[in-house]
Amino acid sequence: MIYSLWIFDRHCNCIFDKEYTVNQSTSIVNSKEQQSRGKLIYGMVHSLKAMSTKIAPGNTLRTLTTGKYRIHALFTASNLWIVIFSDLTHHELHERLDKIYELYLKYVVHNMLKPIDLRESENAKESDKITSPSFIKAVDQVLCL
Amino acid sequence: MAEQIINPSTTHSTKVAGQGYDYTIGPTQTLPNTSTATTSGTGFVVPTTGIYGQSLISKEKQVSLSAYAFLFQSIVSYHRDSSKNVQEIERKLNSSGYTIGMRLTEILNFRDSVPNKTGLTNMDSVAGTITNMKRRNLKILETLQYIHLTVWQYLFSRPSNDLVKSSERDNEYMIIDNEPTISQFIQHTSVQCESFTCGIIEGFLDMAGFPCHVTSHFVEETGFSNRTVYLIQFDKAVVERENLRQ
Amino acid sequence: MNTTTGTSKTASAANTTSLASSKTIKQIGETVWKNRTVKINAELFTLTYGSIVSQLCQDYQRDFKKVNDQLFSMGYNIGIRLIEDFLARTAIPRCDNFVTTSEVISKCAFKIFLNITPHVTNWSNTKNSFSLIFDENPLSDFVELPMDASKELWYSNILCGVLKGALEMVQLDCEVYFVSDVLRGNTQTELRVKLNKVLKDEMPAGED
Amino acid sequence: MSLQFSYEKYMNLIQYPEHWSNPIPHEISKKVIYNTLSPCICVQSNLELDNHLKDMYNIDSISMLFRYFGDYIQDRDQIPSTTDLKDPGSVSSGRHRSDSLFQRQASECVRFTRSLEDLISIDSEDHILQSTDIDSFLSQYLQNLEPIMNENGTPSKLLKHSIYHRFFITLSSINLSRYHSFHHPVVALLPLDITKGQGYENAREILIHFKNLNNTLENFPEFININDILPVFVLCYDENSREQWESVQALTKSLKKQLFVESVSISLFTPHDNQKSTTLHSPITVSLHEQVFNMSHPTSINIPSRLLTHIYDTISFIVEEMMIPFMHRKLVFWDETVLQPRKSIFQSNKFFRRFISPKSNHPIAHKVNDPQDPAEGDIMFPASSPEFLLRKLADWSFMLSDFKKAYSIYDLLTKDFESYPQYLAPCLEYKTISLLMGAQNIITAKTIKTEVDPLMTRAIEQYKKQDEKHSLRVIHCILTFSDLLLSLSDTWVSSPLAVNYLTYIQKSHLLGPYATVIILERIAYAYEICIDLRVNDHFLPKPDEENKADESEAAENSKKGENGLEVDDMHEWRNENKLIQNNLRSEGLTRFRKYSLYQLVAAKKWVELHKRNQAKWCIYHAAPAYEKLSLSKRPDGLFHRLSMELS
Amino acid sequence: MFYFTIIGTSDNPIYEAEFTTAKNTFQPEIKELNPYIVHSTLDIMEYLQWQRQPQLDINTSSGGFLRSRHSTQENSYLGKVDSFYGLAVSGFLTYGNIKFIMVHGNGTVDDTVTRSFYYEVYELYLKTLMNPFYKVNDPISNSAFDSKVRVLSKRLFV
Repeated sequence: MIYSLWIFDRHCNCIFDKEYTVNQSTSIVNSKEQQSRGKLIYGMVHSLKAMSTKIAPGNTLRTLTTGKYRIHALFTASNLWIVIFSDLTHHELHERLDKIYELYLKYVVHNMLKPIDLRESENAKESDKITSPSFIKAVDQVLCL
Repeated sequence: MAEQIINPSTTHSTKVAGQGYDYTIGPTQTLPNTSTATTSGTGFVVPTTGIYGQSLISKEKQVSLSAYAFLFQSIVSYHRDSSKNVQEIERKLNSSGYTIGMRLTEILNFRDSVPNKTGLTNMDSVAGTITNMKRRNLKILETLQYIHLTVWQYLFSRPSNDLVKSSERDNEYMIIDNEPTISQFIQHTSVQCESFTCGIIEGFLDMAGFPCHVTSHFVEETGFSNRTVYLIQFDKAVVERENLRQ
Repeated sequence: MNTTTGTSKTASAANTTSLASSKTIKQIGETVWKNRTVKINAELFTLTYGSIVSQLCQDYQRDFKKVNDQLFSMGYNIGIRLIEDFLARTAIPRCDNFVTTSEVISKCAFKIFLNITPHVTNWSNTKNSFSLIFDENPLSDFVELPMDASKELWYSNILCGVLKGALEMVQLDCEVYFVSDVLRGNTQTELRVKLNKVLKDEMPAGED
Repeated sequence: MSLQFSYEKYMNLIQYPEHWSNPIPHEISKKVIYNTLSPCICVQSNLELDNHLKDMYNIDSISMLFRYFGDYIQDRDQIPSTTDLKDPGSVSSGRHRSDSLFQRQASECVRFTRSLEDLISIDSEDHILQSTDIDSFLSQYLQNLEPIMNENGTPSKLLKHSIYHRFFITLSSINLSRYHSFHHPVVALLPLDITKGQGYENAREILIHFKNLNNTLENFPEFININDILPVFVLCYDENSREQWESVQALTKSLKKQLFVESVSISLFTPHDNQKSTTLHSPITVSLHEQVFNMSHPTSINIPSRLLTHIYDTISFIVEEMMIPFMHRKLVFWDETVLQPRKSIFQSNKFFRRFISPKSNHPIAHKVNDPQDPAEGDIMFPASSPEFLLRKLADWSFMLSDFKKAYSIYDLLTKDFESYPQYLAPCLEYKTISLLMGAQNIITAKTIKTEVDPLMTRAIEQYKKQDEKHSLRVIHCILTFSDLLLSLSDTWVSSPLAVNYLTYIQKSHLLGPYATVIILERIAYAYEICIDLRVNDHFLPKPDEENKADESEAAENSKKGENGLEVDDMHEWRNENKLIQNNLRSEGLTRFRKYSLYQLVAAKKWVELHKRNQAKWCIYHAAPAYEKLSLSKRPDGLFHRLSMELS
Repeated sequence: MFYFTIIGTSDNPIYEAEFTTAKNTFQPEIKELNPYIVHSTLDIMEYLQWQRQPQLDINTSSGGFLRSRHSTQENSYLGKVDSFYGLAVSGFLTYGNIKFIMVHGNGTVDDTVTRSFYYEVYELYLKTLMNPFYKVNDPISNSAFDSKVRVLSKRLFV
């Protein structure tokens, strides 16, 4: 069971989040209520990431397991973060993370008519997020396989 | 010099040949310089660098599609930022493609005339190897088939998916591409970015002497959400001419 | 709490470790070009670029300085996106030093996007600026600059913008500019990359 | 003056600037050709009567007077229009009054010539037209035209046509020829002056003199048979004298009864003191020398307007009631005596023809060496020879518009004349002409190529074999052919042939500079009308309409602007590189650029000949093709230079 | 002597050159007419342009209409297409219907030589066209082009 997906940009903003429930139809995308939670998650991952690099140079955080859930993270050189929360049955989700990165490429990076840097675009609001239905649909397909 | 060359008032004989053509003046004479006229070949010093030193034969080089997609989309963005409305963006895209199509008419057909192209990619002149030029296409259908097959193959490494004649109007034809290459990353926009490809087709056909107007339309089919129909509307005169020149 | 760290199995598992060897970089570039790149006719690329440059010259009424700027800006916008494409396909991590960066640009980035490998040269003493020399340039095949442009226009200026944008995304603030161009009658085409400073990753608000 | 645009006005267009903007009349070339081949009526002189005329009207001779009434006689265009005259009678009498430019019938035109003696005295062989004569005529003619053109600024295509046809007529010899009978008189008018008391005895004397001309005249040509000329007495009297009228009546009867000659009467000497008089126009088909003379000694002849109708009626009467019936009688006779025997033996039986060549059928005895010119091979068929009779049968059929018959006889004759190029050439020429005059509608592109063109080529070949001093004959023949070709409906096929023939003339350098430019203009015309039939609704640039179109477009645009509608459309971004292709449908199916080239060359030549107005008009017509070309804007380019020089 | 032109799609010359030698030059009178002779040949070129077989079906020996002697497949090189008082005019159509027209002062068209000349010039034209700064129908002012064409012209004098 996948609980949620979080994408953070280089400005530390959450640009996409999705919460999965057992019942697909009640999944919530880019929820406003989650804003503060997103910041908490970013902070936590940021600290752990910094710590793991401090322990051993070149070392990178990949997964983090707690009692109830597991966190899977992908960090790019451009400082884009993709984070998945799952239950403990998922040990390794990096292929899916890569897939999601590819989807991000396809639907966000390569779609130049839509802004990539959500914060820098004109009239930007902190709440601006990736809204592309194709992206969401494709992400769902990756995560709910 | 024994023979005095009498120049009429109509030409500036003072202009030395080989300085480039000036259309306001007209033709210049090759100067009857005896030394160059009689000795064979090397009368003029011709700069060897530049465009005339390159081979016209395609080296079949490639670049990554994503590089192309980025370039193409910046063009779309540029036009978007400088246009008043969607129609204008599309016209500008069409016009960008148009200049390319015009060139393809000449270059693709020319290359088809060169036999055994292998080994010629470094030859700066290949015209000498041509024994006969390929026939110019005179009929609407011949030309469209050339686009459907050869031009598409050149542009996108595959033929287009279909070529259809309108059953209602005899000056309308359609080329169909299930998955248009260059606009595949562009999502959710009211701008028909395939106007660029329309421009290529339109430029190609106009240059070939088949003036037309080309527009693109999404006609989705299962599995092909971007399936595009390029509607080619020829000037009525094109059809009339074809009927006259049976 | 159980943390696992390590390398990714995807993209290029080997890439993370030793980028020091330029041979490796070259291999990555070639492998990715060969196996992980969808390609398109270079001539269409050349023609398309040509059509936009000549359009710009017309739109800006032959003010070539403005054309250079516009090309740079278009390039920048490409660069900030292209870096993601590059990283996704190569999975190369941030470089330890600017020399490695130059190698990655030359043998990997140019290879997988334009299938060319400009060579790196003219390092500054401080190793913070270098030149790329282009023996071939798919942007400028069959280009001859008009007389009035030959002193002002940097035909391939879009490349500067791309590099600038892409490097900025990996926190390298650089100046990128052309020094010479065969189209202008120079003997070679030289692009200069000069590192101003390495930027720090942004921190979430409130943390330090 | 009548506003009717008649043949005469067309030919003398130089005098009628008010008609310069008229369209080019339909089939005008055929009209002109037909006119130069119309029946000849010679007017014998009568010294007493001529003196009387001189005193009364200041006219040199009655022959001269009739000359002014020749050509398309049914036009009657010299009669003032009804509104001017207010005489209902003249309307009813003009029953044939139809615009000759649009119709053609047998007997529509005749040519009046000098007396037979005069005609014979000008030995046709000695009096060969030289190209220099023509050129000096043209030079003068065009010189006179220049000031008139100055006053009438708008270039007239019609005038250029008229000049060309004037030139064509000048080239058409009216001298007696041994090779055909077109200029041989059909009727001889024998005038008598009743007012001076001339009566039966004088008439008898005159007739005898006329009938005996072949014996009395030393050089009477053998190819003329005096019996093939119909004598008609013309009795000139004073209407006011009852006495004279009665003697005219009596004389008419006695002449018919005793001398078997018909008469007509003209009240030529009725005093018309207070009557309106009319100035006669210039006659059209006169010899070059007369034209030159007339130009240098302009004379205007005035006669009372009432007399005009009378003379026209008389001429119509002569033609319709006497000449045509006479010709028909002769035709029937020759047909029975000469043509039918030929046909029955040889034409219908190919088996015979194979063994008996025409030569053996007509023994050499028929041919007589011309005593004047004993050169070998200079052959003459006398008037009575079957060959010449057949020729005459064909010519007269032609004059009566029976082109089909004429054609078949010429065809027959070409075999007889096989070895006599002097005879063969004109025979082939007229075979072609009658084919094109008669069968225009059934001529297809294929027949033009397979029949007409080879026939023309053969005729020209035969002419070329002849002595160089006759070179103008070739030119005349070629001009006739090209004019007929240009009259065909499928000009796409026929014009190029015409151009070829005209180009041949240019290349042969037989004409002087003036004539040469006129031919250039003719070539231009041939190209102008060279359009594929299927696209003849096409659009070609025209000097006048172009500006108008621009204006109306501008007006339309401003209108849109005012309405506040579609203003945006005007500023809409457009693809500047989009190729504009006009006339796509007719592309390559016209020869408008060729036309312009020849206009340009003609303009250049006119400038060299100091005929600025001629040149100006050519440039005017060349302009639509060149104006928008960048090359014609070159300051030292030919077009620009000429335009500047002439403006 | 030869007068060579490239004519754009709106009848405009985009390149002109005279090839002459000391002994062979155009008479001044012809020289100034050459552009107009070529312009008039466009009528014939446009006719041939759309013919299935690029020949004039009117077979004549002189004057404005001369048919091409070639019945081969090719419809780019048209051979002798026109003549004007002793001058011969040859023509070539590119795939984009740009017209190459040449006035041959000697009155004859040597097909082998002329054809190869046109092919070579076409290649040079294409290289010009591929330059993005060159627009269809622009005059070709490039001096390298001019020089190259003049070098090629030497073969016409053989």
